[in-house]
Amino acid sequence: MSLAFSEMSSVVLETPLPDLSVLRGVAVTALGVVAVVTGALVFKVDSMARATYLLAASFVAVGAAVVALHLDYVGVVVVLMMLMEMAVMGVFMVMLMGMNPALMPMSMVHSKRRALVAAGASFVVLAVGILLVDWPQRSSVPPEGPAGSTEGGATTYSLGDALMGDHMLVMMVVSPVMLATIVAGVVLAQAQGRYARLGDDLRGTTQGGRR
Amino acid sequence: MTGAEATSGWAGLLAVLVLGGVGVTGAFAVHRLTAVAPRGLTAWPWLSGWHPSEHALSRYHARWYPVTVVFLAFDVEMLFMYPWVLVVADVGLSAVVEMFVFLGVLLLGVLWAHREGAFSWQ
Amino acid sequence: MTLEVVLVVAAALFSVGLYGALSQQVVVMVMMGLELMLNGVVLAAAGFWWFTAPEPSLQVLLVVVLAAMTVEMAMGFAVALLLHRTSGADMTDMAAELKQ
Amino acid sequence: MAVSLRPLQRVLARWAVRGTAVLLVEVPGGWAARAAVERALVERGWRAASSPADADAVVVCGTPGESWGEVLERTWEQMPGPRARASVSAPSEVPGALEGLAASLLDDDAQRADAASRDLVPADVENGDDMHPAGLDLAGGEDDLRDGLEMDVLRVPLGPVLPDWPAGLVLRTVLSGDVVVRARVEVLAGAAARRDSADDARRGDDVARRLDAAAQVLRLAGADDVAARAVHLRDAALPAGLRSLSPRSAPSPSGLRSLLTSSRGAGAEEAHEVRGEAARLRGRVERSRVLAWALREADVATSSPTSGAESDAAQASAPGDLRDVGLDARRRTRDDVRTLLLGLLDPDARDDDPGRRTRAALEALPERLVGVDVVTARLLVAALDLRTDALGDDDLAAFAPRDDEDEDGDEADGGDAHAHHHGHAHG
Amino acid sequence: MGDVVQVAVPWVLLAAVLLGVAALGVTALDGALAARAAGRSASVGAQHPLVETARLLRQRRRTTVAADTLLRHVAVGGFVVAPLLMVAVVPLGEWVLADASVGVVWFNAVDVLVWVLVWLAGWGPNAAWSLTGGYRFLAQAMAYELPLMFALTAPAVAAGSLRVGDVAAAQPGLPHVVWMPVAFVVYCTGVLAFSVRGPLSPAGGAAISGGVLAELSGVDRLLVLAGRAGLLVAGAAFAVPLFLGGGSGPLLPGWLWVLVKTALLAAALVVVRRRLPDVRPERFLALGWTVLLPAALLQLLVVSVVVVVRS
Repeated sequence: MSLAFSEMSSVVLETPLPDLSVLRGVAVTALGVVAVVTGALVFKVDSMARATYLLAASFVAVGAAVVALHLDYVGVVVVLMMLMEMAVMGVFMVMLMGMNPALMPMSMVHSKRRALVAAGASFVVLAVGILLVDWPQRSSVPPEGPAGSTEGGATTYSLGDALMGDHMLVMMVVSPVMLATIVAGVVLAQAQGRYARLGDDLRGTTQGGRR
Repeated sequence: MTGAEATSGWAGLLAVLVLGGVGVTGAFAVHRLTAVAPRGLTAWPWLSGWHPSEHALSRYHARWYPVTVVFLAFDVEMLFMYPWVLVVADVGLSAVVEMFVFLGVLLLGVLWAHREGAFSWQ
Repeated sequence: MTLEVVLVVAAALFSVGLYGALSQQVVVMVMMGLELMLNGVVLAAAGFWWFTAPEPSLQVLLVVVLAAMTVEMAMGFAVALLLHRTSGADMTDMAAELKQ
Repeated sequence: MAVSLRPLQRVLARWAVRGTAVLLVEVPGGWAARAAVERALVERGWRAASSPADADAVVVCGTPGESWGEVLERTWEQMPGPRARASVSAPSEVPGALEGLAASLLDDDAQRADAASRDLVPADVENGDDMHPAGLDLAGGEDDLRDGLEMDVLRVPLGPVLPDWPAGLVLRTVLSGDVVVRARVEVLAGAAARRDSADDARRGDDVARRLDAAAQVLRLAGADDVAARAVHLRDAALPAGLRSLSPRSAPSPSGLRSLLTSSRGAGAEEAHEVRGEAARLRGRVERSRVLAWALREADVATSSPTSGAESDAAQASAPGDLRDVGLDARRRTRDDVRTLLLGLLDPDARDDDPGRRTRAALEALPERLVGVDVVTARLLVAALDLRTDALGDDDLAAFAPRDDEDEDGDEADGGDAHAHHHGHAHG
Repeated sequence: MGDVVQVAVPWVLLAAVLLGVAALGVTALDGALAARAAGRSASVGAQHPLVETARLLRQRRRTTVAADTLLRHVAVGGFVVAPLLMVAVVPLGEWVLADASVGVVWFNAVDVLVWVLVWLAGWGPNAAWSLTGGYRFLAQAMAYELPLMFALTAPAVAAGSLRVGDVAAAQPGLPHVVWMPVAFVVYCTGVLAFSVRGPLSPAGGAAISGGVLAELSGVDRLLVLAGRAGLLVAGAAFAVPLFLGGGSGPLLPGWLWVLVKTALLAAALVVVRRRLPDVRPERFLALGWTVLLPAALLQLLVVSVVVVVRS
């Protein structure tokens, strides 16, 4: 099953209708199905650790599918970020469960039937919408990177160029958001900050002066 | 490189996965032949010779949870760092300034978190 | 192999996430449902990128969605920890003090 | 099919026995035997195992009392594959015992018969129900003494079957995460032969005992090469009576080769050379900044993260909030492990009554370990050089193992966790 | 140096054999050093990997009561696959198994996979010591991962590409290690840390009696021990195209240079590892975030300024 990743982009140029090579098509569908199945199992399995790592498997499958859709960098970075987040989520899943996590059957659901109906309805609506709408054809062509760069390299280059060029606002917005996340996260997560030891009146004299 | 001949990079990785799987099952098969007994033993976990009084799998108090929040926030930086790597030479100084402003802001957050004691065990 | 197939798979992923988010009581499990929904969005966006608009701006959107997933997770953990510390609550409906 | 494998399995057995892993179990009074077994392992190219799963053989050093039965039996059951056991009460028995182990491990047919005869699942595993899977209950939750998160605590007993651990000491710790929340000390006594070994302890091997403790600390801290040097010094410092190993002793690093193979007992000149080497090793440990930094203690979260001690102001946190306990415990252990280690390596330190010192240290241990993480706790216990074989009968009675495996073993130590700490909170 | 050629799939077997031989070599060197320190002859110590393999092949497998065997199998198997996935993107001279355009990001993804594997190996056996080993490794990982990522990015910036072949080719005369020493040191710290042994790795420390290894025996233990030796070798192998100029060098052909440089770096890492005591995660956490991270960022700043000035 060789995914023709470094395909000649010129082949795509002439045919306006973008054709995903047969192998990539099979890969995307197969990986998509794997992602859906592991995603569904997440809420059925009873051990917290297994639920977390099934979700991780689902993300890895989606990452691989994105790579198969010629988005090399974004696919691999989905795998990278999600493996890290699932490792951390595994720790928090286990810590923040009300009772002992690993061996208790997890029947902590309410209104299961209603949720099922709602999810099913949303799927049907989406699927019908997808099939009925005739999606626009490709308006532009995959980006051409600097000389000699592979097709995946060109795509990533265009992303970098956009981030530094006309989409600089994204970077400008994300950095304060990240700072806010760090500050808010640490404030909420920690029991007490650095002023706790100074006592309520912040002079540290009320508590027997063990300076 | 015409499409046909250049088997894509990812086929190599898939082959590695398959080979890894074959290797591991091979090791287990060889072990069944060479071990003193093919079937594995089930034993109580080792607690210096005493019987365990409860299951080890529990809500383990990972005392470094504030670091995870700082780590996840700083990790988003990596998302933007990798594409930036490709364009630094062409876009020039403005790219460097922009990225390192982003990094400086985040490093500020890290130093503040360090002052708050986020990096020592709660 | 057309855009519709990718979108249907993404829709399926989205609805599985929706089911998880709606049916689960535990705060952390609801977060996993949200992550799955965003997972579906990532797959759909990748499909759009290849089939209709292979421009960089859609890739930037994908990266922003990834950043959003990470921030959502970090803040979700922090809030869940706060809930757990203050009232030992880990169920969504226990955290209802703000309501009268 | 199996027949054709027989030669291959026999070759494998011969190769396997050359790297046997031996789990050493030291009983109070068996120190000399353990030191001798460790030396014999080095000579044969064997190694000390870190856990029963890693072990091919278990050697009990000294003569265990009756309280050791359950522990030794369970360790024997937990050893997986080809297994052999031996017990050694004096250094002279060591070569014979190891030969016996080697022969038993090499006997492929006997090992396969033993393996076939064992039941696959331990007998006392009930199927249990959801609340008690496999007959074990689930870990209970407890408010944490440092950051107030209610998390499960695990009751983890440390010792007696634990590498690099004082003989017979059992520290019943309660861990929240990997920080000790409560601890209770017990000592499993050796058999009656304990009396004469105490005389040996006082007579001449004090330097060797302290070097051995230093080697344990260094091994636990991961500085294996320095630990190997300390072990060599220990063997050189052993008085002649305890060093009667088979003449075929392996060559040791050049510095001490002449010492080890010399037949003379621990003459004055030889003891002097050991002191010189010990002083040089002490200098090396003292100068190593990485070791100093690794052994130092991190500050507890809420004190300002500056490394200096002077900025740790009084804790004004809510009463009953035990952060100060954790902080105090950590500050006390901050330089303790390193200063104790340097004390152990000091050749001319005198230790007149190890029994009384050990008893005092054991009584202070539970309170001292509260709020300290389990790795630091093990480093501290090794650095204290606890001589359980020097304890008198009344001491052993004080630390007798409690039979009632009740929910919270240390009721007698003054109430449940909070009351225990209230009494202790800082005035 | 010409562009890197993508080789056909069967060459994966050669990569696996080379990795296995290198892992055996690294363990033999470690055994020899341990033997010499303990006073035994180094040649006896060097046979340690073969003797240990024979011992573990003969030892019976063991699992614990109420263990999560599925997760444990995934962890044990994964330990062997992870180094292979890392080595797949490393060019051997002009041949590479997986010529991925984002090879550096792929290496990063696999070394995060090691987190998952160690935590699963700790969670699987339902035993206190294994669990403690798994959690302490994650605490350690929070400290070494970000500096490692920035250390990986520095050579990529100099080469202006994330493709490992390009980075190797972008060091005509001057290998990156010469003008990126801090990034190289931070990278080697990361390799020592994710090779689950030695100073920076509490998952297998002696103080928690083997940590994640405490309950493993037989072939499971063999695979985990082989995997972690493989991780050290794969880490060293990936440093060659990034920092040590890939296959370039006088006299010897490209592929031989890669093997020689990998062997030398792996040997150096083993020697350094034996000299350092175990560093506890709570001590390394503050160091990682306040010393390694700013150092890696400064190095990155210097490199990017040089790249901008040069272009």
